[in-house]
Amino acid sequence: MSSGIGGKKSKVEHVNRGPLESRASREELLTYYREMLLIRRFEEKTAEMYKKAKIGGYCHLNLGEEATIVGAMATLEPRDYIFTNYREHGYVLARGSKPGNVMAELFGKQDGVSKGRGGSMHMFDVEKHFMGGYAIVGGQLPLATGVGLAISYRNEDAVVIAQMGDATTNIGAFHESLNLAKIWHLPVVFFVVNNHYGMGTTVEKASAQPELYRRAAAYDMYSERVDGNDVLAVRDAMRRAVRLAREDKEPSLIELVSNRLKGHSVVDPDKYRGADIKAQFAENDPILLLQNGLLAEGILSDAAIEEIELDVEREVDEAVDYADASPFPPVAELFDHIYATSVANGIPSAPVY
Amino acid sequence: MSSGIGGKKSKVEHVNRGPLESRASREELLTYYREMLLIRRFEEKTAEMYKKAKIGGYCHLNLGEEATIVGAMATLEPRDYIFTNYREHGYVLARGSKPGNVMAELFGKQDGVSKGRGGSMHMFDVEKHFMGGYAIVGGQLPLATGVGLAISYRNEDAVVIAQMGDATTNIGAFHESLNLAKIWHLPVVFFVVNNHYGMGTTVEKASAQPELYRRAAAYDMYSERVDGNDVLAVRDAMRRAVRLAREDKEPSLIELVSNRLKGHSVVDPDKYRGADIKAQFAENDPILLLQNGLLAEGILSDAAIEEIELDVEREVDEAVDYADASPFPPVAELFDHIYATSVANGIPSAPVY
Amino acid sequence: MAVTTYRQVLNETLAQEMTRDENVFLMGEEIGIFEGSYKVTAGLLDKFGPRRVRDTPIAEEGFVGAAIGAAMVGLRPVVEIMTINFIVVALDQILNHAAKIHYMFGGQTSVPMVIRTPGGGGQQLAATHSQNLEVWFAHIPGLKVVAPANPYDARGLLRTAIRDNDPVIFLEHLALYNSKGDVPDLEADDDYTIPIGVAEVKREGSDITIVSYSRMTSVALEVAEKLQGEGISCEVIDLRSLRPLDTTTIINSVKKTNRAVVLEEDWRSYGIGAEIAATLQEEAFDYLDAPVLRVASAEVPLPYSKPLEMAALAGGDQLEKAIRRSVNRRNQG
Amino acid sequence: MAVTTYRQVLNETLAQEMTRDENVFLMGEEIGIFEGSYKVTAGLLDKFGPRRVRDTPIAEEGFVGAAIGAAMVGLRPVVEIMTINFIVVALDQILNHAAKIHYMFGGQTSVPMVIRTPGGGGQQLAATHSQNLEVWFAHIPGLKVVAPANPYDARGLLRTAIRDNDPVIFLEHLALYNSKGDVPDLEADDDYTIPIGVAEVKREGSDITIVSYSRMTSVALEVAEKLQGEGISCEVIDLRSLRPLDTTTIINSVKKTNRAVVLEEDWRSYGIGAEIAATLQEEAFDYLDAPVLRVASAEVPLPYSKPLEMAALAGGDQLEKAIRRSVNRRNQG
Ligand SMILES: Cc1ncc(C[n+]2csc(CCOP(=O)(O)OP(=O)(O)O)c2C)c(N)n1
Ligand SMILES: Cc1ncc(C[n+]2csc(CCOP(=O)(O)OP(=O)(O)O)c2C)c(N)n1
Ligand SMILES: [Mg+2]
Ligand SMILES: [Mg+2]
Repeated sequence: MSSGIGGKKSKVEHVNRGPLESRASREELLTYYREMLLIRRFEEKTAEMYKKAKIGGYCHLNLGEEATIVGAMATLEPRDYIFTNYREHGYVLARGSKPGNVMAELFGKQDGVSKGRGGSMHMFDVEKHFMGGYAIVGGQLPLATGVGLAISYRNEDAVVIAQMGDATTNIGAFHESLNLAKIWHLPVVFFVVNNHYGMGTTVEKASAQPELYRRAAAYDMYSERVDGNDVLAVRDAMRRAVRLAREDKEPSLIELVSNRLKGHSVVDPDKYRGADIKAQFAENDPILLLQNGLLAEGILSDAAIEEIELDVEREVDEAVDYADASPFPPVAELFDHIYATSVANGIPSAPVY
Repeated sequence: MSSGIGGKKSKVEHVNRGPLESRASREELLTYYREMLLIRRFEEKTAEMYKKAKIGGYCHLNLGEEATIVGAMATLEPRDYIFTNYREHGYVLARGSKPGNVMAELFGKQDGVSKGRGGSMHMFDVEKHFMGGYAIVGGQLPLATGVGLAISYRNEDAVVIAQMGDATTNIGAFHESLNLAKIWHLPVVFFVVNNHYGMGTTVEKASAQPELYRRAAAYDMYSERVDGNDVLAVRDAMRRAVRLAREDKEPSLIELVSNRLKGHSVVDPDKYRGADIKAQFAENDPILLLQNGLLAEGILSDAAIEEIELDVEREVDEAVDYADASPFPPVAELFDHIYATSVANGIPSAPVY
Repeated sequence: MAVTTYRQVLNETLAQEMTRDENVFLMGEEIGIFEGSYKVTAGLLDKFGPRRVRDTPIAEEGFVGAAIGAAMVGLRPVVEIMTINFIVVALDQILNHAAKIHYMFGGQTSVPMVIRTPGGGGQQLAATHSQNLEVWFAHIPGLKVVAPANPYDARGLLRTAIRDNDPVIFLEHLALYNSKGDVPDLEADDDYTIPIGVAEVKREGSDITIVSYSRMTSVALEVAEKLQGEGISCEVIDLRSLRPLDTTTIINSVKKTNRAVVLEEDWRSYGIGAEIAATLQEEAFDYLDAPVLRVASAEVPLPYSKPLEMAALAGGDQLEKAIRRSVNRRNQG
Repeated sequence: MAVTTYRQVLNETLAQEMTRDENVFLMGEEIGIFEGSYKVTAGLLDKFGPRRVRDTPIAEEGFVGAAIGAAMVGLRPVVEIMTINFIVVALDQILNHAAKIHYMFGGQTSVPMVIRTPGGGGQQLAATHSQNLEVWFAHIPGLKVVAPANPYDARGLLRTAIRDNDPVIFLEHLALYNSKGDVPDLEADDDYTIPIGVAEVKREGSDITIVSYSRMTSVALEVAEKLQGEGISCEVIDLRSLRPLDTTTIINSVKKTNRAVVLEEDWRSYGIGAEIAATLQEEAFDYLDAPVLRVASAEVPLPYSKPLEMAALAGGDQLEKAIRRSVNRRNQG
């Protein structure tokens, strides 16, 4: 069976401005809307909790990227795998991990998705095949390639999607991973959330080829660029890519053009971007775009929106409560999980003075 | 001033089979021929010396790649710089270092170009701006980029050429270097000697895009592919690239398609390549191609060829004599050159028991 | 003298050196318009322009290698690696090129460059972002590795590092940036430098020697102060340089105090402390009244969760216990 | 028993493990059609096909990371890094992923993989191609690091490593591949394994303990044999594992002999020997009659020229001198 897409053509996908209902079912639309809103409110709450010092370390939010996340994740089966970078809270939520466990991870609690060991940048949920947030730029890409290799080795039907930021396309691991995936015909969808910035540096300043999807040419790989503020456009492009992976066993590179509404991390005052740019963000806010469409087509009423809003807020509040109630990991467990196979002299017997 | 080439178009250069004399002066042709022959005989002698155990370690020869070397090096001014990988004997010779010093390096002698410290893979000649043979695949490319940066920083007129093998295009350093060179508009010519193999692995097996010059697209960079067995085609393509670097301050990627006549290194029995392929090598031998042309056009006679041959052999024999006569570095100098600026406690005072 | 932060001193010293020598320039991620992830380079883009304050893509191997190349032809790049955790992708260039080029090519060229990078844990940055790793660099012949513990030393060592013709790894510490200390007023400054390869006795004492470096030096000084009240007199040696290592100063101190503890933030096994202990027992064997003890962090990938992180990191309490253990040995021996 | 080379044993053991477990597969540069740069994988492509003997492009970071990913979902990759010198470009994946994934994600997944790689100098491969670097790996929590010294141990440890659920760095040595030793006939083989984290007393003795690993163990044994004739009885301990380190065995030995020398091929400062010496003086302080000495290689980028290379590398002569120095201390103390 073949996806019929072929492995070579690179094209720019333009936003289809047709009616939402011609592009997705009501149920899908409502699901996407609610998931996007959940991510938005969860991340806003995360920022609030960070200010209250319930969360520490680096903390990168998905504000503005909700359509890229929800659109991408909508294409996956439970058997599929996802790898991300450190900006991953929304992916974990969209993959179905409970908001309480995600918030508990941020609080460093025992019920966190990584048992409090990982924090914001290192979430993991083995049951959901959420294969980790990774904090070394580009580091997740070889790993994702490797899961693709395992799928191919065992001749399984699953696919891997591997998320990265725009600035990540400049590091060596990107190059090596895409090359490996293509020569070995691995079912990996590499997707770039192009939010125009790697911290304060623009794509144009960092990437000699700023149309990032074109970089696939170096691997003779299928690629697309889509409007990352349009959840359906994201979903459709990712669907094509997932199908190419699943049916033709070929990798691809999908560029989702999006915006990061706030600073690089919660502590970044975002001084390097002017009011003009920020005004554009508001105009292209993916949640507002979808909400307006849903209202215009009568799929949602103001009242229904209010109801969803309250429901989502309640869910986020419950997540905070859950995280608050969860205990910290006991200090006695500090040396747990160093090794999976126990070994002689495994825990250094050094005196802890 | 502009080279008029522009930075974007990628094209395949076809071998111009017009008369040699229409493509280069007699003097140039004779120089190239002699230089190519010197590399050939030098490398054959190197293999012989290796078997006599006068040379140790890994030893990679340029047999078959003489046209790529001589064509590329013909484009440089003394102020320009060249970086190579570990297959560099020919480049050092073509850059004008004395064969005796090159052979002395192979012998590990004090008069070697690197004072015997570097050996086959790590030659250097600061006066000639031969900036080093490097033995970590891809490692030379960031360095070359850095010299390009220094040239740009000081607004100098020089260019850098950076050699690599085909298999080197698959490593991260390749990607990062080309990207840096393009965003910073550095005068660096990256050139690939595509000899079809990285040790025993074919280009097709290792590179998802086996037409390597096309990889420049990922950096929006000028690129060409040329017949690396035609010294004039090499020279002309490299000239365009050097001009682009010197005048327009733009990097480029030039692919020179060539053959490695023998094994990867002197100890490789080359079992993975069949007699058919090896027969093709003989047909496309760059020195024979040039010699035949020179004979056909009456630029050289059989007698003249014989004379050059003898002269080159004498030069190579003298190199061996020189290397033989040169002393080994004194053991007392073991700790020399650890630091350029001396420092307290700089040489560990550990007892040498 | 003025009280200044470590961050501020680095910033001023970079500016001074750039003014002094046109060949000095800065490279790194987000050091320009973003002013540095830890704001060490704040204002320098405005002052010196993008030619001399060069923002790079995320390509540590590429731009560290490029800095090496630029240094080979006489520029003096000062590279910022945002945190030491990201240096690993550039390690090949440091190990195989920066450290070897001068030697391997018979002294024909040198690599006058500085790599500045902060390390350390304690900020809840979790396992991939809380490392020290200095011992890896300290192990490499051809490198110089310094780890200043206070603003005064930071200025003196940064000057030396930038003016040195060899590759210098200049280790900062996340938890030191806001720390304050006396440094001469910029106007009154006599352009002092601090030599690489020379440790400093930061506090004299007679009962035991504490050997430390970087942030842990201040912890050592606090503990020394506290124990003074109890009649334990601690000599505190700040290594300042990890390579070359000033063995003379630590050996001489131990010949006087007859006891030593090393305090380091990194993992214990195969850490900096191992070399110190090995050297001391080798060179001052007959002077040691007790084993050289090592206080270091738990050997785990540093966890995010605050209680676990705090439990893992070495600190003053452990140092105190180790000192007591060493000093009490008096009665056993 | 059959006399077999280290290379041959590795080859056979890989084949056995691949036959035993379908999840075991090989990855690396030139391991297939080229049969491995050092021919360790000769014949395996023919036997198992390209799915299980996978040639990779030159992209160590990429394929080591890919092996980690494959291991995370249950495969058991055995990666060959052609020589240890090329592992540096993949170090980030090893440090930040292989070693941390099990811990950092709370034990949810593990990384059952082996990285085989030969190190060592003495082949005139010069500075970039003659390194050891094992101490870098030994320093990382979460890794297991072994360095077998003979064919028997190589087989036993490779089996254990492949069956282990953690990332194991399996250190070979260029100069050991042709070395021979007794191993059971393949048919008679009882599938023995050797535990990770356990050192072995390779020769008993009473006057001094020599601690070594990998190739240097055989140098130590030769020297021990020679000195026996002179009445110096050397106990030779082969560490076998560098992480975890079997401190008990070395401490117990020194409690008996009261003296120790470490022999290693790597650079001396911050090397493996530093940890051994530090541990011994800490844990066997009252038993030591002389400082633990370290015999290691000169701290230079290893030069190509044969006389310089030989002068730089540690060897039996230096070990002998160090042993004599230690033993003669008897008369001074
Ligand atoms: C190898 C490495 N270098 C630097 C960093 C520091 N860093 C973290 S995120 C980031 C920017 C990444 O930008 P991008 O890939 O566009 O992702 P975004 O944050 O915009 O989602 C940098 C430089 C890192 N984590 N890893
Ligand atoms: C990072 C790294 N990995 C592996 C090697 C071993 N190695 C040396 S040369 C080589 C093949 C390189 O092939 P190519 O780039 O095509 O150059 P060629 O030898 O054909 O000239 C390999 C794998 C190395 N030197 N560096
Ligand atoms: Mg971005
Ligand atoms: Mg090649």
